[in-house]
Amino acid sequence: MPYRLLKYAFKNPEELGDPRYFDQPEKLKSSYDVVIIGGGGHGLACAYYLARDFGITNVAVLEQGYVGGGNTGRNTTIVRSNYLTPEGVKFYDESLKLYLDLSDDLDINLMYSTRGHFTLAHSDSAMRTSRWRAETNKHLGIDSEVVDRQFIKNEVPYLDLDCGGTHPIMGALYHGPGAVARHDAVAWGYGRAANVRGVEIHQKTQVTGIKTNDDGTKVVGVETNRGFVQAGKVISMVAGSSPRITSMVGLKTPIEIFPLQACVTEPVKPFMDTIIVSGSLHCYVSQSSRGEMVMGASADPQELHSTRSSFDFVEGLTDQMMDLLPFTGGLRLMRQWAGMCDMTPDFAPIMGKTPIDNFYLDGGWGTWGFKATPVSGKTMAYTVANDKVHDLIKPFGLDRFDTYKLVGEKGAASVGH
Amino acid sequence: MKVIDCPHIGKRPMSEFVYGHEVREMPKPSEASDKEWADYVFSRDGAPGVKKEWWHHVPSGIWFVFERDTLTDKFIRLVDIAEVQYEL
Amino acid sequence: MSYRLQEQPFEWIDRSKTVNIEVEGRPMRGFEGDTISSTMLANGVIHMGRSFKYHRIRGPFTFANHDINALFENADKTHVRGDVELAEDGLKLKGANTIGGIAKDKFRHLSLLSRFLVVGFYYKGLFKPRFLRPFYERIIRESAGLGKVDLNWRGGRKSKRYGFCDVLVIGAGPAGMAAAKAAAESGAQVMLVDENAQIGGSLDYQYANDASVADTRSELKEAVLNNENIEVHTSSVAVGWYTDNWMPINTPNGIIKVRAEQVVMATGLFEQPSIFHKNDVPGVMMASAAQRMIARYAIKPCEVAAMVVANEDGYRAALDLLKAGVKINAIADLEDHEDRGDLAKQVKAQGVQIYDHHGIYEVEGKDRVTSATLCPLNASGELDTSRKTTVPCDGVMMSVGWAPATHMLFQCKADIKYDATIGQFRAQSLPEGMFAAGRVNGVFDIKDQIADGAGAGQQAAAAAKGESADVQRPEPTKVRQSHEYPIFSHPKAKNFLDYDEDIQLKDYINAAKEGFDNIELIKRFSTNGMGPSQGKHSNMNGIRILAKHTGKSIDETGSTTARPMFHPTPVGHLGGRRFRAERVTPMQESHVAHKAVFMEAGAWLRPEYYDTEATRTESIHAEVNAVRTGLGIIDVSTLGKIEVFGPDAPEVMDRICTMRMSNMKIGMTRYALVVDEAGVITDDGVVVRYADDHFYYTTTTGSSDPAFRTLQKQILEWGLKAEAVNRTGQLQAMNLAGPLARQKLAPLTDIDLSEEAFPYLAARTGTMYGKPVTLARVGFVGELGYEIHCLSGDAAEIWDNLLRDCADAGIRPFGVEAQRLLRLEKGHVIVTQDTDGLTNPYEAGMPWAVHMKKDFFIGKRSLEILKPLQARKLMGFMFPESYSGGTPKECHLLIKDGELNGRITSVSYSPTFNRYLGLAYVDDMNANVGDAVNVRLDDGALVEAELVSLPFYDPEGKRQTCDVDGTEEKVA
Amino acid sequence: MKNLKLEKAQNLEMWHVRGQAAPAAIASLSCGAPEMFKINSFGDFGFTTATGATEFYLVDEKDGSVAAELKAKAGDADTFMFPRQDALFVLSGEGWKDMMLRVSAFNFKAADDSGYITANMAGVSVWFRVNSTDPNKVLFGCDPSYGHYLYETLCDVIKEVAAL
Repeated sequence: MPYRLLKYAFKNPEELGDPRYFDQPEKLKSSYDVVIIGGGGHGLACAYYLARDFGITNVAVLEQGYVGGGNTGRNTTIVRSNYLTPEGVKFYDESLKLYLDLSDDLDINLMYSTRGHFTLAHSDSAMRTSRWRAETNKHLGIDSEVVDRQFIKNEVPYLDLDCGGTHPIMGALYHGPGAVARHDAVAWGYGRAANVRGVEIHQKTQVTGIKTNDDGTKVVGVETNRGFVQAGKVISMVAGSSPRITSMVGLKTPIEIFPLQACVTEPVKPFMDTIIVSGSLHCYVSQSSRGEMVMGASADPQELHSTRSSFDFVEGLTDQMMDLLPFTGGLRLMRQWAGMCDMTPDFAPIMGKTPIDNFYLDGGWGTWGFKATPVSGKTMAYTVANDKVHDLIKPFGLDRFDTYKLVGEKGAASVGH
Repeated sequence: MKVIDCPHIGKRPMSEFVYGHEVREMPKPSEASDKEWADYVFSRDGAPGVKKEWWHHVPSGIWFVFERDTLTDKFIRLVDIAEVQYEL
Repeated sequence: MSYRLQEQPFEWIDRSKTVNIEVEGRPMRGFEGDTISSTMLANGVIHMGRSFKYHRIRGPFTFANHDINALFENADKTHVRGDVELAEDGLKLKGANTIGGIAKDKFRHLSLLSRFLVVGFYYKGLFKPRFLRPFYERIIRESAGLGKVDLNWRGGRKSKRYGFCDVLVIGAGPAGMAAAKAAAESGAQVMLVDENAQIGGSLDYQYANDASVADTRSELKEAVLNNENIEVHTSSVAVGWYTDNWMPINTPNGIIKVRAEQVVMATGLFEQPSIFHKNDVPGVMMASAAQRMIARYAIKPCEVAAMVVANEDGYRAALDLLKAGVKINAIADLEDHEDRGDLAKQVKAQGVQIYDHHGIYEVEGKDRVTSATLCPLNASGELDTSRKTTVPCDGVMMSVGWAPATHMLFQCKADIKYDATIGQFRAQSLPEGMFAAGRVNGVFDIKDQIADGAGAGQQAAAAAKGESADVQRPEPTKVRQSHEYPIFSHPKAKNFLDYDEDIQLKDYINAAKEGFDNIELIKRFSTNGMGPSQGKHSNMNGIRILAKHTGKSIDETGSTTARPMFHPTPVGHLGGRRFRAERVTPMQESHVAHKAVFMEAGAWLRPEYYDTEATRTESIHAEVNAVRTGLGIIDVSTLGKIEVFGPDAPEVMDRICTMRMSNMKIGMTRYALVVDEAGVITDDGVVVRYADDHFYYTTTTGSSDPAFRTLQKQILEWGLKAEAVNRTGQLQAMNLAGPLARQKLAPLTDIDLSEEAFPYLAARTGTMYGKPVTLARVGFVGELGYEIHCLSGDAAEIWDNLLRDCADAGIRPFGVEAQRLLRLEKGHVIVTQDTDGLTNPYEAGMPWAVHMKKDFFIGKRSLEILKPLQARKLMGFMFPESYSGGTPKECHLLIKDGELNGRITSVSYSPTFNRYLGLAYVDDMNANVGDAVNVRLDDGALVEAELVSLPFYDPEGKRQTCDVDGTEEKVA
Repeated sequence: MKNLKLEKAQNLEMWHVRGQAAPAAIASLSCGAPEMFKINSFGDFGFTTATGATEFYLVDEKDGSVAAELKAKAGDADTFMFPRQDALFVLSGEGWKDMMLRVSAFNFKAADDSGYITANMAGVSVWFRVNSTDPNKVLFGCDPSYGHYLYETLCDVIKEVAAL
């Protein structure tokens, strides 16, 4: 029996919760060096790296709901780096590398499980996009290749390659290092590690306004439902709420919000050891550590600031899923939910400095926010600490749209997961 | 499934529609600076609120413009096309 | 000892029909109408399964599908819920999540280790030291999940249908039946849905022996079952509430997607357990579970019972038990039985020992409960263990309170608050179109429940007609029905909050202590309510425990979001029948006859090539040669075909395309390129000008519908006097191409094909075989050719006639692959293959297509910005004729000094030039024709190719204009 | 839902009439001017309807007399008569509206039988016109390229429904 569990077994109940994962500080201080808006994976990671790497601990993370309650708790839990553009590949591969050691860094089992990731191609144009990604990945040292039907048959024998008769599978982009992790634990791990280093995490604290100097060129503090807080620097790391926050400083961005829905089946004995995504059918499936099949599809077509569920999402997904994996017809959907997907025109995030001094932005994460949690925290901490944009995120500046220097991640325009 | 109440064809489920995005007034190209034009092309006021949007009813082939609250998903009113027309 | 009681007044079993099933190898006999669990109980078997985490033996608990103690599986069914699924004759089942069966499960001693398996143990341990992590991961994964999945299951899909009604009533208990009856009698079209096999609800198992409701019951049932305005669906579950009263009902034979004008939620309650030591031992169950066993399946729950109660319902259950011949050794009333009304007096009168202000502290028993120990409650609501009373019993019934089935009320955003008077959440206000009635609405007296239902039914029926009915609804009860805190700690723990997830009281409290003291976080960390019953028997107690621990009120503590599905719903029902709308052209039979191999292009099915030669490549090359040297014909009916007409038609075309269109001469064609507002290429095609005010515009296959929609919207937005008609499927098209085209076509049409009368890039209308056609000389494949456009009804005939009448010229149908090769030899771009999400016309080598002198076209202002920023260009390349290395493929990268320097977009082996040629983006504006580029192949090898000018084939375009009378003349 | 029959409609021709002068031409027809999305019926299945200010559909019986009349009346440039080649079907039988519940979200039972109904059926955009004399017969049409798929699919659904 692992030593650690013994330690917990004989701990007397009173000592439990010392230290707590997250303290519940009674009051907000009147000012902080840094205020991070958003207590999800990105916000807590940034607080952790600010404290660990730059010794900046006079930091408050303000979360309107509960820690990890936003998109951090609602995503595909997939981690991968087989992106299309060199800028995307370098950024997400750094994230994947950070993930590999994160359970040890944060002393919490993230159940990071390398499974192999298939992006199925159901047409010759999808095969071309797969080869484009594979060639770029290989050039940048990423384990990623185009595989044929036989390879898929061997790895995933229960997959119907003819897909019920329409859109047969022609091949796939296979990415060995593709992994899944327990999403909640990432937020809790970062939260505790930041909390222990003196960062204050305030839940049920909503930012209702951002105060700037007279000519609106510099941020000075934030209004919350618990009063005003002065801040040397303010970072917006709120994904689905990004437009609401940026509009508080009069900053227009290309971010638009679309609901992204997902669902799980009842937990069954694990049998699927890989991650399956279909670009053409716009759906994904993997089996969680609890045994549930976690499934989802592309974002809803119209803008909506809500996490309401819809039935046509379930109908479309289950219809496609039974073509891919016929036996899932016998499983039962137990629960469905939704996150708020902050999409950008070039499917790449918006990070770094903004035209307003001391106001930094980390948003536009579309369907790829969870994958970027460690590297986004790290690079944003560096950028905020030094007021200098980290090299890895230079291509993702807000100003890229002014000069039409979009990132080519949109490629052949089908959203990946 | 959201229901949209339309003239002539009555209440229809949203699955019969294609979302045509927000109605956005185009600035005069000749008078817009590069930055202003890029702002028109890419920037969106993404915050929740009431917006005029294009909705295409596929089976009957008709374009409608509705005002919709993007927070509550409530269709507030049908907008006359003339209200969103503009000269170059 | 026979476990079957004598016939019950409203039992669900048909004693004339026996049913034989086998559970874990043991044959069991039941009746038709028995469920798997009731059949097992009738055969004296109480062990229904093993629990998820500690593999503890489990028996019946809610008997209402609010727990998964009884979970079975067999070869073709996963997660069979024994309490509610019928025992079909011949059914063979075994317990889920066991190794070696329920009785001898290999993990049955796991609960001894429960000390070490603290809450969230898998977060705290099992990942260090690192080298053991894969081993630990396997342990976690193997212990995860419940049922096994049969990967060969092909049970298939169940068709769905739509349903419409004025009033949808969920729940056919007293309130639900009354609501349906009242609504129907007010003229509404009603649908009544209940998850149980029969209607009646609590009337038939809590009031089975209550004579005072006998008449009301039969009157309600008779009204509901015989009123043709009421469509009744039993064994049917409302999956969830979705926007605008869109409620899918999962019936045994498929889902009905109901659009209801008005909904009445009469969904009743889930009974909640008391928490005490070993409250999960078989024999410990909800009082309502015992009543269901007796009333529905005539099963005697036990011989000798003890009870813990906190409401009148407890005594109603006690009377039912006594009537069924069960001896009750003790009833612990958490408060004072004097306040429980007449029923308590009747129970006492039968000599039952009632202990006021007492709770159950613990029970004993391993395979089944053997005794229960009661203790008095002290001032602070804890049990005083210094004064114990232990009574022997083989059954413990709990009736300490309820949680309302408010899932769908939460989903429709009702304003729900905790009503401390009753002790349950209740809707304070309801959105339009939604009503609540009966016990979910806090109305408990049975007559009031019926009146509440009738009132709601009338109001709903009126609202469905747009009117309102001023109806007097009964007040919610003033008597508390659910105890504030029926939860008692114990030094030896094994006091379960969530039976699905095996969560003990201390696990939950420790989770709060560790910092997860917020209702959403404590759910995720402890997993309370995350199992298959989704918290139906554990969420309410979880909120009570957290509220007490944090010193907050129930409302301040809040509850987790109630998400669909109300019960887990089969994917085969949700997916329904397969509808894959497919488009085919009229020439489909002919393609099949000519051995076409098909590919999918969006919704269309198109011949990729015709399998006439030994291999695919040889067939394609044969088709290419036919077009180059003789005569070929391709079906291009999938192209988008849009007619634009009206006084402002020329202005519309000028604004949509990058090049000027308004100066086209009538009877001519022109290549059209379309970009979006950001200057990115979205589509291209050919435009024919029929008249001053009439254009005919063909688009790529993939974008026919979006292109038409956008064009329509732009015309509206600009307020121009022009109209567009989408004729994509109404017209068909075929391209007759090759040196013999003119010679063979001339006699078949009344159109003068002479070069003077019908020059290259012109278009003429006329007839072929007496059918109206438009002929257009387009240059896509680089040969003399005529694209023939005709009515859909005439296309097959024209196609077949051409194949017949040109047979002597060796005409050969050619497919998409050959066309791609032919157009590549001419250096033509295919949008979405040679262009990507960012490509603008300059990068794609088409500056000539952008007429900046026009005062406006979509994307113009962006192209002015993009032009100077160009950093890559699309160029032609060729491999040496002698090349024999690996195959270059589309999307292979160009590499220069080890750096990315470009990408191949199209490449093929050209039979015309006997070498590989293609198009590629070169990320170097100084690259010129004649330079060498390195292509990295699949295996990483770098091979050289040479940049050449475009087009490769017939640069002067002679082939498309000269009238070659069939002589073998190939232009290299 | 027994005795449901699906046949391909014969000898009907269809026109899509557009243009600034179209309203006048249509109004001058002897069968009168149609209202928006309403069936102005003549003959067994023949009808005209309006789906826009300058957009009309005409389905004519086999003799094509109404179409000829319209061509004569239209005459000048500002009216465009495009022949339509829709795949046309007739579904007949008492339970046709119940069968429709399996393939379309449109509530046919609540609809006014004199309407020109446009809805999605089995994934395809389809228009419907209930027979003016026999409510148990409906004519419907779709883009010809979907005709094969729609016919096969509906035959399947009718077989399944008949078995209920």
